[in-house]
Amino acid sequence: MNNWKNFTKGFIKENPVFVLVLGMCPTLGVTTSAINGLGMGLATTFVLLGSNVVISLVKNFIPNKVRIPAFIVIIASFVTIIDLSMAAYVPDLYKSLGLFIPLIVVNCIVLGRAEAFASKNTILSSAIDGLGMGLGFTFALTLLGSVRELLGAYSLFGHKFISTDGILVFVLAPGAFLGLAYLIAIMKRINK
Amino acid sequence: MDIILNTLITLSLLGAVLAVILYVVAQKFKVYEDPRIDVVEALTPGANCGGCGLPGCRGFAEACVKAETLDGLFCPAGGNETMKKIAEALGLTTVEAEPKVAVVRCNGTHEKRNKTTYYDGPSSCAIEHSLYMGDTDCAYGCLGLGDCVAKCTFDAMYMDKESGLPMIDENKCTACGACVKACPRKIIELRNKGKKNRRIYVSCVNHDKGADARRACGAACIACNKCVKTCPYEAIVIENFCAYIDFEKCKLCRKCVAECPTGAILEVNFPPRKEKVENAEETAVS
Amino acid sequence: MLKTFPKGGVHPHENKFSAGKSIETIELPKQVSIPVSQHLGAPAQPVVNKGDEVKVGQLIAKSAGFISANIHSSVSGKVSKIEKILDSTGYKQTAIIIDVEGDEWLPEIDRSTELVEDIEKFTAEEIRAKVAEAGIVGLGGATFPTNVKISIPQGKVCENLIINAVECEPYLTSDHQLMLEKSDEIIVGARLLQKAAGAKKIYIGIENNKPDAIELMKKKAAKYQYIEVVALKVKYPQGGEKQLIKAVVNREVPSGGLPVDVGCVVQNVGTAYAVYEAVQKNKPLIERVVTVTGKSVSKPSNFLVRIGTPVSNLIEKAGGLPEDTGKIVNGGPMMGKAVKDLSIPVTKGTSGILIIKSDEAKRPKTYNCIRCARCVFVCPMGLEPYLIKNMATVGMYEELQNERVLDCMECGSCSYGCPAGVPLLDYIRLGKTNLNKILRSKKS
Amino acid sequence: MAKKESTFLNMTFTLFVVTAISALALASVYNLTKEPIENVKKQNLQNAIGVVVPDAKKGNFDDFEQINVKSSDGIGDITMYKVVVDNDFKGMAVKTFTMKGFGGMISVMVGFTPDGTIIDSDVLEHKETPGLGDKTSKNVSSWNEQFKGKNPAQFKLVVKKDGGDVDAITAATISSRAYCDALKRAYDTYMNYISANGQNSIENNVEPKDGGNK
Amino acid sequence: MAQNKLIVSLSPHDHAKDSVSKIMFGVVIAMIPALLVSVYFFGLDAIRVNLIAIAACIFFEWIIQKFLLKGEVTITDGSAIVTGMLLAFNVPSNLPWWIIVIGAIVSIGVGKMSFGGLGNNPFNPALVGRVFLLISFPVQMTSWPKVQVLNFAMTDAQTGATPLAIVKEGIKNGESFSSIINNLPTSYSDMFFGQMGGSLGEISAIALIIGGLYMLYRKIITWHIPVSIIATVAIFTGILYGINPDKYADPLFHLLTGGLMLGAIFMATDMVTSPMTSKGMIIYGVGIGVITVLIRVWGAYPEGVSFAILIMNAFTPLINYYIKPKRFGEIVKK
Amino acid sequence: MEYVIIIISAIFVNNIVLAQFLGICPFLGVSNKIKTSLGMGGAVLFVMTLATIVTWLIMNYILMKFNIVFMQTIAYILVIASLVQMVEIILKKISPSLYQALGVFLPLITTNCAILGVAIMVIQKNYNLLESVMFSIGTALGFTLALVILAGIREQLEKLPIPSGMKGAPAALVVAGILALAFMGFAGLV
Ligand SMILES: Cc1cc2nc3c(=O)[nH]c(=O)nc-3n(C[C@H](O)[C@H](O)[C@H](O)COP(=O)(O)O)c2cc1C
Ligand SMILES: Cc1cc2nc3c(=O)[nH]c(=O)nc-3n(C[C@H](O)[C@H](O)[C@H](O)COP(=O)(O)O)c2cc1C
Ligand SMILES: Cc1cc2nc3c(=O)[nH]c(=O)nc-3n(C[C@H](O)[C@H](O)[C@H](O)COP(=O)(O)O)c2cc1C
Ligand SMILES: Cc1cc2nc3c(=O)[nH]c(=O)nc-3n(C[C@H](O)[C@H](O)[C@H](O)CO)c2cc1C
Ligand code: SF4
Ligand code: SF4
Ligand code: SF4
Ligand code: SF4
Ligand code: FES
Repeated sequence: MNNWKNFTKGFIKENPVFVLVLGMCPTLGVTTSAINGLGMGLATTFVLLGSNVVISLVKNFIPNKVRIPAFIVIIASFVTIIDLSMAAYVPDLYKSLGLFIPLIVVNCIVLGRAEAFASKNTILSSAIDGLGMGLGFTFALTLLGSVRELLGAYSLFGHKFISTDGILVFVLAPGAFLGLAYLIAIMKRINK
Repeated sequence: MDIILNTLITLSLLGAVLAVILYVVAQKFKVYEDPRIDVVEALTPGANCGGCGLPGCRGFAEACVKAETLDGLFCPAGGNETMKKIAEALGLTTVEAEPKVAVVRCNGTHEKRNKTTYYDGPSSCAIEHSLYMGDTDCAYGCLGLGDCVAKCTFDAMYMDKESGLPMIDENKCTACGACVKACPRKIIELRNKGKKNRRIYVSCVNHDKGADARRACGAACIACNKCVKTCPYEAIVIENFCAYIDFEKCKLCRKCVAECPTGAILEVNFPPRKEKVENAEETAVS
Repeated sequence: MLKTFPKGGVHPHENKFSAGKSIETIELPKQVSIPVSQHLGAPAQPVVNKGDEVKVGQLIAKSAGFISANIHSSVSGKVSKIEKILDSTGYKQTAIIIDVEGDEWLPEIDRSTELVEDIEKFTAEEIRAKVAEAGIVGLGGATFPTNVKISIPQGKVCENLIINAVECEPYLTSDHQLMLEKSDEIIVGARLLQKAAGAKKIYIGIENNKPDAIELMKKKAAKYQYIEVVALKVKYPQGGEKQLIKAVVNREVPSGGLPVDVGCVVQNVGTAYAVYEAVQKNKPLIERVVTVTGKSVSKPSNFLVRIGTPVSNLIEKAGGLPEDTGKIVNGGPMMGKAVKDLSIPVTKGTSGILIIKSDEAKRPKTYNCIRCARCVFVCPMGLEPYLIKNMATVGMYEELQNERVLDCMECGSCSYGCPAGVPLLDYIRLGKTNLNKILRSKKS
Repeated sequence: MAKKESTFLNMTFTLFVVTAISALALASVYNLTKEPIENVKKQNLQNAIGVVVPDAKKGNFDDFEQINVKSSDGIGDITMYKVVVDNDFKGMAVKTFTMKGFGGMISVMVGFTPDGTIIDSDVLEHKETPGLGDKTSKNVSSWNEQFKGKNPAQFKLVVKKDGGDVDAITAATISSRAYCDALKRAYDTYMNYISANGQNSIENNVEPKDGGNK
Repeated sequence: MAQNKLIVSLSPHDHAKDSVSKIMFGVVIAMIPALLVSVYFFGLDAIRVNLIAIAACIFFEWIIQKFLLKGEVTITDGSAIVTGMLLAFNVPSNLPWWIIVIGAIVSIGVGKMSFGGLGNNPFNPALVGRVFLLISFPVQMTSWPKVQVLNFAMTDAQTGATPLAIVKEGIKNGESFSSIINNLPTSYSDMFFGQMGGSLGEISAIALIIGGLYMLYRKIITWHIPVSIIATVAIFTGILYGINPDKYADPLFHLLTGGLMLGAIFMATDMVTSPMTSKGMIIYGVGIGVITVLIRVWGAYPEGVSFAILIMNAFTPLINYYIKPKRFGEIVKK
Repeated sequence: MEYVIIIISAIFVNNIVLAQFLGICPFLGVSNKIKTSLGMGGAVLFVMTLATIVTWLIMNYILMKFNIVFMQTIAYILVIASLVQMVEIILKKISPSLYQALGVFLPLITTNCAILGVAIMVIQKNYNLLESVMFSIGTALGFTLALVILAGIREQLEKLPIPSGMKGAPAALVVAGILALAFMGFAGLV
């Protein structure tokens, strides 16, 4: 089914991180552990889903010329909502994601999807698209987070496998770049 | 309640002020630009992500408007759909002309053409061509180092180990012409794909006199004129000791193919030749 | 301190096996093939037809344009055909093929060996006309029509005539031997050139590996105070025109410019000798000295050869083709051109035939460039060969103009020294060719 | 349905509506989350205090008096929380800092008994390297246990390498030194405070026992 | 006519008899004095580390070329040996084997083969591996065994700090340089010959200089890079020492300690990652010198040569972009 | 001196791209050519400074006043988006040459995390206006430095036969990773 295709394309074929190479900052910045990656991914998914739905809902009421500012306001609202809610209900995660939550607003994927998809499609398919893309993003972040946590701390989702310190680089900045580089290279091969 | 009011007022005011300033500035500092840029920009996702390698969506739009083809321009945020729309808007959808396909006009396989020297240099036809006539005695034929294959971005070409000649996968070839430009010997030609994908062409481009050509290569066109005489549609001409079939005139009757003493004329995708020759002829004539 | 050019250069093994071998005249072949394009510029127009009888020195093809040269028959006999034959360019070119019958010279040619020193009987104008008539082209390798070179354009002056007796190519000894045997004639030829070009001074640049020639030329030049023999440090490519000018008079020909821009004209010793013969003896350019050499050649020699003689004859004379032949080069090892087979004729530009053993003929294995910068240090033109190669490989031809690829004189020093065995010059040529194509299409 | 046209009025109107709605939505979410966020903050602080003065967990955060002072060396501000549970003074939690960490500032919470003995201490915020400097934190290693029950009057808050009593973290001497520096600052500030206000300033403040702010 | 076909190629038809492997093995020979000194002071451990590093580098290069890139295998060119040896030279002699192997994977896999192998890598592979290890395993990478002359028993040696680290700590704690240096057990001549703590290949200035002279003689390197690095460090630290001899170490100390000589002679000169013109090389060398001193004097790390070289490696393409050789016949605009 | 420290720290020690992970998309996207990367750097420097000033003022004189700090994200993004557009329009008119050099990169900047990130960071760090300006200048310079270095390396790699799987983003990321490693050497400089 078309909806199914729409939904799955975000995982491998059009994965925002591995294939489109967009939204790099959170991808690199928060993935020191698998759980952080997952959290960030879900937060982004929420914004994507919300803004996609709302935008496809109101798309006909918005004159073309103020389209972009209106979209930005809508997206920013969702971002603020998730920002406040996370601060209130998952304070630990909120702390470790830090600056990157408000920065969802400038994540190219969000605005890109709003423009390219939601502003032209029905609510249902926009929702599916947002969810698919968001989960694809989440998948990528969790994968990278897992790899970095595994190598950098010998643990996964907080479970430690070897009690010594890991290869520290992987929880530091260089490890993020290197980890992502090789994940993208591997994905490229898989896609072929 | 205070908060709600404050929020509302601040945000609306901020929006209003910014809008007014922008409006005024925009009016004051107007510059003429190709209106199509706006059209294309509206089609882009407006994400300004730089994923296309150009400075922002507008930069991308400008590039699209300026460019003659959309080759190499791709918006990762918008994807294929966006690109299709842009192409439509700019009228760049290739007018579906007679479909064409690349054809290698050399049949000098290793078997038919002896190597007389050993070329010791970079694997580049262009470089070998600049050095000398090549490692066979034919100064016109394929050098077999695959400059054309390297330039094909559609994976539609490969070098055939057996014959030493490049092969074209007609299903993948988009007739982009990259290989035509790459070949220093001007061997490759874009020809009409033909009815039912059937094509007939002279697979040789040599300009030597018949005897010399024959000495160099067993599959050469020796300009014997037989095909010219046979062709009922005057589709074949001989220039510089080499026959050429005009694909606009050729009606695919296959007569010339049988006539050629060296087998220099190739037919592609025809059913095996038996009595059917007669049939084909009839259909062609009628 | 010996003079030399300051930047770059290499010092390959000299291997001058044929040094000191006196010039032998080779017997006439049965048939000669004389290509109509043996020079830079437009091919000459044949003026004989199949079946015509010709004499030695008779004009058989006429200069066709400003930059072009006359071509004369080097033998007497009958024109058997005019057709395309393989020559040293590696492609087939039109040539006039003459069956040799006897050795009958045109009567106006003075065949005596008597030295004619008097140059006063000719004006500069007349010298240039005679040089043009005799079809003389540069024998140093570029085969540029000499009369054009010594016609100094309006607004330019030629102060110095530099005689290029450097012979920096390894193996080759033809210029060296010519100097030893024809020093007086060369001096006269140089003075004729000087007069034609209006130069004040003559320098004769000779590399220090030819001490006998330096001494002899110094002796012969002693009576003219305007002739100076300059001994140069041995370094390839000192014979390159721009390098020689830099080494001798310390002037730098500007990029894209000509030697006249810095008041110089450079001529090869062989050219000087040919000019002497043309002017004083009415003898057109129909023969030249060719070195035949190689590590396994049994008799490395210097031959005086008629133009159009097949190379195979020369090799036969030098002891036959060795068993282990891998490559045959028309010219020296650095700039010469490998030939496809032995049927090609000797032309005006053939300075030597080098036979390379098969174990040395293969190029070294190519690795990735290791960015050792040797090519950059070695390039006498101050280019970055590795960069040009990389750009040419990915097709950035237009950008190559900024890298000054057109300044490359194809000396091959870069390829010679590259430890990774990268065939730099092959790619540089590719870049040059394509850039020139682009520039040309832009112009039109 | 046809798309709205881009007239000036339409544009302004739409934008206004969009901003208004989003402002409303945001303000209400803000109001909704305001309480929880405040609570989370308080809870966090109380938890942090609880780590260094374990009794604090039992108490009510609003009972803890917050004292803001300049640090002993005057380079920054230090906050002290007087932990009072059931009107008993249980200890002083001092939020101190150092600028000498490998990654700059380290914020440390340390609890003192009235005589200045360290009850316990932990890192609140740091930018030290994971695997090295972050071993100063309790949830990473037990390194800072060594300060438990030590009185800086006798226990020299300097790493052994520099002649003190503190075992440094392997390959993270810088962080160890910094941690000591933070503790020292807290101790000095606390002592200054006591000497300025008298020993009974602590007892005194326990007074409101009867005042009973239940 | 000979039986075989004639070979045809473009000019030149002669080639200097130099090759990549000759250059690489030249470097290996030049490293032998330093290797001998390290064996003298660190015992068989030095050999152990070298063998593991070299073997691992060659092995990973082979694996990657054969199975991942599916291309030609060029392990015989010797560059992997150089990388392995230099990686070994840059680590303490008591490093556990598995850390060395990780270093080799990173050097070859990340630093070199990711870009297509010899010649394409923008960064010095051995240093990529070294810095990766330094940051990943700071504890192991900074526990230097004390030198013991000709101690071949493979026992755990005592560990101690390098002179650079001691001086840096001391100065940070307010001691004056002269008092620290006087308390050091190592004299300047010890440092010169190599009797001090440090990575196994960096300790002996004299052995490294001998190797450098050999490479200069063989024309494997030119003088520009080593000289400009050493001169810059000497001048910069000289100025600082002149300003305040208590707070800053003297130039000689800086030159003899740490990896400066190793870096200047063997690592900064890696032709693949250094500029292509003499002017560029000098800029590069000065850059390395300045950054080294900045890190040594004001940074958190006691040693900065590796970082400095990597950072200047990053600038190399820019240097090559802006600094061109002197073109012949360049028309100088007035 | 304090300001110098802020700048140095922002360029080398806490480089926005290599240590803070902001502005990675343009870092990867616009680093194909040295020339373009310089233009982008210039544009970022200009906009970042301007945006920081404006948002700082808005924060301190509006949002804080009215106690609606939670509106930060939405207010900032609006301001930045309009600011960028305004600068672009003005530049196009006033100085077409400057526009050609810098202006074409302006739209890219709206969605550059670095701009919004810096605007938020200066508030978190409690910088005063001047410190904020210094910080944004330093950050932008750091961004430019990283961008130009990467562009240099990519221009070099572009001409070399690197493995096809590594072409493009992976190679750029590996380079960025090694650069980040190298820049760790600056730790503790200030
Ligand atoms: C790399 C190089 C090396 C050359 N070596 C010589 C040489 O050794 N002797 C020589 O006469 N000409 C040599 N030439 C040719 C000279 O540049 C120049 O063309 C010649 O001296 C001009 O004299 P001509 O016109 O009389 O031949 C060399 C050219 C190049 C590019
Ligand atoms: C198109 C062209 C025009 C030339 N015009 C002149 C000229 O006017 N005067 C001159 O002295 N040489 C002229 N030359 C000759 C060159 O200066 C040079 O001698 C020749 O290319 C051979 O030099 P080489 O053997 O060093 O390559 C010309 C060459 C070319 C290709
Ligand atoms: C990537 C990296 C991060 C480091 N982080 C810290 C740190 O957070 N705290 C610390 O004290 N030392 C840290 N260091 C180590 C210091 O640079 C220094 O080597 C060490 O503090 C010296 O202490 P030692 O005497 O205990 O070996 C780090 C080293 C590296 C390589
Ligand atoms: C003078 C010289 C120095 C070298 N230094 C290094 C080095 O520091 N690190 C390294 O991995 N390889 C070094 N090599 C080897 C080689 O260049 C290196 O493996 C390439 O960088 C890999 O592409 C050196 C080679 C030479 C000739
Ligand atoms: S290069 Fe273009 S025309 Fe040639 S084979 Fe490939 S697709 Fe066809
Ligand atoms: S067709 Fe042309 S380009 Fe292709 S291999 Fe043959 S000579 Fe080379
Ligand atoms: S000489 Fe060869 S290996 Fe050295 S830089 Fe030039 S091309 Fe590269
Ligand atoms: S680039 Fe040209 S001029 Fe320079 S060394 Fe190579 S061949 Fe000679
Ligand atoms: S996500 Fe930060 S710039 Fe794209």
